[in-house]
Amino acid sequence: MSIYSDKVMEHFKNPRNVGEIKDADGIGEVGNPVCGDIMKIYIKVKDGKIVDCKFKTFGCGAAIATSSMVTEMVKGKTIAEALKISNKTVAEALGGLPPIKMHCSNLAADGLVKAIEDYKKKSQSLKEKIDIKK
Amino acid sequence: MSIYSDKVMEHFKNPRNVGEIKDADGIGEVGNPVCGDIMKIYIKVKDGKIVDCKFKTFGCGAAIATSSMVTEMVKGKTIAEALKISNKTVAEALGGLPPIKMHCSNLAADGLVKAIEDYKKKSQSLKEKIDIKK
Amino acid sequence: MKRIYMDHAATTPTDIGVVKEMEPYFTQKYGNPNSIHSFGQEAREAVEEARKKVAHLIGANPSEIVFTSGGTESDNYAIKGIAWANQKKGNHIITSQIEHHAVLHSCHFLEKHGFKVTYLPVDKYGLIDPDDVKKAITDKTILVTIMHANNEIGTIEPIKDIAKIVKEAGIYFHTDSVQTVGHIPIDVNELEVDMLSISGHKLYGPNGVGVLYLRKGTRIVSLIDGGGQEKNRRAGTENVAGIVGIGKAAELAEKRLAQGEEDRIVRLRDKLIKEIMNKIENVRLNGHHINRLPGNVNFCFEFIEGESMLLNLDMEGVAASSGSACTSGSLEPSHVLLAIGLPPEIAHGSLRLTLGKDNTEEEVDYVIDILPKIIEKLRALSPFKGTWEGLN
Amino acid sequence: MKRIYMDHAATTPTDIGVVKEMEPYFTQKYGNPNSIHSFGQEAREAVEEARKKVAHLIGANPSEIVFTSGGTESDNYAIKGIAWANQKKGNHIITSQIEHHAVLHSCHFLEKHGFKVTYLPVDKYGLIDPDDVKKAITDKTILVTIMHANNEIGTIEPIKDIAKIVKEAGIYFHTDSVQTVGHIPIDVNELEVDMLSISGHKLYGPNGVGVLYLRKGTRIVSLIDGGGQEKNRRAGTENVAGIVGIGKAAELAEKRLAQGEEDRIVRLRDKLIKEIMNKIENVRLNGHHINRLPGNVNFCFEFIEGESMLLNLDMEGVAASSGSACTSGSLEPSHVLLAIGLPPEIAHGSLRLTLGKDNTEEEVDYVIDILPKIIEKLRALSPFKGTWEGLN
Ligand SMILES: Cc1ncc(COP(=O)(O)O)c(C=O)c1O
Ligand SMILES: Cc1ncc(COP(=O)(O)O)c(C=O)c1O
Repeated sequence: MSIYSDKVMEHFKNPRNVGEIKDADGIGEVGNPVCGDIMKIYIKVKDGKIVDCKFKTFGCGAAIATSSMVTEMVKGKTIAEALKISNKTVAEALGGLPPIKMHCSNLAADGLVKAIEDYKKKSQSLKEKIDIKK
Repeated sequence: MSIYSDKVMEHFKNPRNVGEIKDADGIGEVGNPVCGDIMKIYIKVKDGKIVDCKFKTFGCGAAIATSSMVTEMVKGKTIAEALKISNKTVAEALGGLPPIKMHCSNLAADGLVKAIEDYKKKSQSLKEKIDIKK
Repeated sequence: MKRIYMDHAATTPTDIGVVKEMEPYFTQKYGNPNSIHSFGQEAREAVEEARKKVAHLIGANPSEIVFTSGGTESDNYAIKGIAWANQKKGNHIITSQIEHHAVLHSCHFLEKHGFKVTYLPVDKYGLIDPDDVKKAITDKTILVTIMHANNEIGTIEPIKDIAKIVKEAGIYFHTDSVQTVGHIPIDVNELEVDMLSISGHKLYGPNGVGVLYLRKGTRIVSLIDGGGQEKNRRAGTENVAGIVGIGKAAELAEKRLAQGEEDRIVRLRDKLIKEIMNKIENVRLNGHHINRLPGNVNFCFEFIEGESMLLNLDMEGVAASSGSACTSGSLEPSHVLLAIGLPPEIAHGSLRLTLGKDNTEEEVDYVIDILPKIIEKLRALSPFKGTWEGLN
Repeated sequence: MKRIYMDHAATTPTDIGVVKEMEPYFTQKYGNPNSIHSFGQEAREAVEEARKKVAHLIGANPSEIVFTSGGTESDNYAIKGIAWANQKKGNHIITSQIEHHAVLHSCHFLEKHGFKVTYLPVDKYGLIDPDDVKKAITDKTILVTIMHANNEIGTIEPIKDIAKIVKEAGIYFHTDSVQTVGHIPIDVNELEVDMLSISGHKLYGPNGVGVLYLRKGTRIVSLIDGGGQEKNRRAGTENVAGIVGIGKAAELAEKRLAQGEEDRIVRLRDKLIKEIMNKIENVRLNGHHINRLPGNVNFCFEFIEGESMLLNLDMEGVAASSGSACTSGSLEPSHVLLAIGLPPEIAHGSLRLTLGKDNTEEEVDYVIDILPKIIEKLRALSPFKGTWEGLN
């Protein structure tokens, strides 16, 4: 018996893709330590596809499991596809979350979006830099 | 286990001196059917002594037991001695009554007093009658 | 001596199946359901399972079931909770003169705090006239609370008709269903009630646990504040074993009802009533003949007092009760018996025998046999002789 | 897997001796103690016997013991009851910021009804300064309610000193003693309290039963109205089995205290504290070092969150708790940890281990062994690396 589904507990026990990506193409951070949740999502992009994704999370079981899940869901996806992942689809992929957790700890997809935005900004400025050089 | 002492229950189960005295020298009635207690005490007096005493009671266990007890206590006593019997001494003779019963159902001694008053009045008027005749 | 329990309206024995179900929650699955560890979560699961069972018995949604400490708390919660939460809308409450003290005294409390209460009368059978409810409603009325069945005289009130009137007026309706749930079929949606009180120990569940059915959307303030238990509707660590117990009791009650237990008890009740009325003079049946709780028998025997009957019955092994004040030490007899118009001296002679699932016909026959002798014995002690006019 | 329960502040298992004592009152001696027949009277006797036992544990007179449905109800009753009964004298109440929600939310309720409440701060150990109480008293103050020991951080308050001040001012004093009764010696006359709350399930008794000690002469209004049970102080059919249970639990607690159980637990507690502080970095002990409940251990581990610790401990068979909001789904962490001055991010990393009578040194050693590994594992997941300044 647990407050979480088996799937959540499985991800919590064996979180996938824990860590940082040193030369990440995008980094997204959501949450607030004051609220008890901080998630940091790292992505590596190649030819418009997310080829690697890692996370570090300070938070409860739901925060850790959703982080783990989102990194797993996103790998191999195009940016456009990745942007379709929402907090809700992450929760669904985990077999649901307790109602009280849906809002406070289910932020991983937001973290991913932020990582993608960061990637876009970086590649934009990189492009700009290259444009300027040209 | 009972709300009453063994002594009370014994008197309740086997009430002494139940009944009426046809040619009673004094009859005392206390209580009120509205309150759930009516006691009627009959006495027979000879040479200043109470030689017989009977009762009829409408009421709870305490009412019946105290009625029974007072009839037993009073027999053979002089009028003066009988007047010393109080509701409290009746309750004590019964090994005590539950606190809530001390006031509402513990009236038998009052009934006795009324019977004695009745006797006094009767013998007074009898004396007066004799006096008049004389 | 064989002991015969016929005081099921006062309390019922806890079903052995209920006790069995409760046992693990004392020494094994003893977690606090609010704890996230496995001890806590197995307790949580048990609580939610019980909630479903109680909900099922009365046709409610599990989320509408709030566990309390008993029928009295449920009544207090419903009445005071609605009053405090809706005082801006109005300060008038309608109830009846024959409610349980849990309802009446909650109303008295509110009267001290600026609320007005109408106490509707009943007819000689103890029935409330729905028309009286209608007439009593004002634009200040925020709550009507009328019991489903009376605990003393067993009369079942026309709750459905009353509810219709109350709902049409857009007012909250509460019913004290402590004596009916588990004993007759009940559906909260058919009855159209917003709130309904249940007590564990009246339906073969444990003591110290009850339920307030609280229709979704009901605007109420909690009676007991604290931790956020029961979705902020009733604070305090859940009485897990007790809740499991009332859940199981609900399940078993549903089964019994489906098996026609109600009819069996009605048959015993009617035999008891008929035979006693035949055998004893100067007796009257209190309450309604037909709209009556299956197990309820309530007589008044003239010229004798209730407690003395109870003691004699107890000496013969039979447990019963009385509306005589002497059982409680006050002078006023039962407010219910007075409300149906009995003079106090008659009300003092009341005897209530309430049958339950374990009573047999043999037991009923035994009571039919001994009761007349007891009445005779006590009448021989009584100063009244077949008439109240003048003592003999 | 061996399961180790270290969440005794949340709830305790019911002692097997307690359960044995309760059993007959479900299916055999099931009478309603207000009934005069023998079923009722044997229940009545059991209730009064239990009352004596509880009274004895705290040095009270049995008539001053009122049975309730638990600690939460006792707190609500004391606070709201004194408020309603004494509102003509004044409308001011003093309490502390670290009280249980049963106290705080009762105060919030009263604030909506015209009462003013002062919430006293505490120092970094969670101690209330009796001088602060003195300063807060006004001529409108009718009640001071300060807990005996805090349920989260275990700090034992200087109740005796506070009571002296409060009594001198002629004001009622209530203490929430839910975490202390049965765990440390208590005498209501030595403490000079007027009211004291007890909860059955915190001292190896059953859930759903509690006590309010109510000093003779205390002017109070009941919280739950109805039948005249508990001498008109708490209505509702008595939870006989529960009351018998808390009575037995009180008796057993008294025995344990006499046998020095307190010292044994303190020794285990101190070992656990010392070893964990030695083995793990960036940890702090919450609460007072000496004025502390025998079984209470409360740490904050930086950079990780409480619930994730609990889940990991649970996976290793250990039941514990946390003041992290994540266990309750809100965002704010424990008001107690904030009141002792912890920043929210630190408060989120709290872990409470509360030892009980059945915990062994072996179990403590096991926790000392596994906890550092869990902390290490979670910190490896954490974006913070040994500092809160900037993420790594
Ligand atoms: C009609 C009715 N309402 C309320 C109650 C109170 O229930 P409880 O004893 O569970 O507090 C009772 C029984 O005592 C009852 O018969
Ligand atoms: C200090 C304190 N007060 C009150 C309570 C409430 O007690 P109960 O759970 O019996 O309602 C608790 C425990 O939850 C507590 O620890």
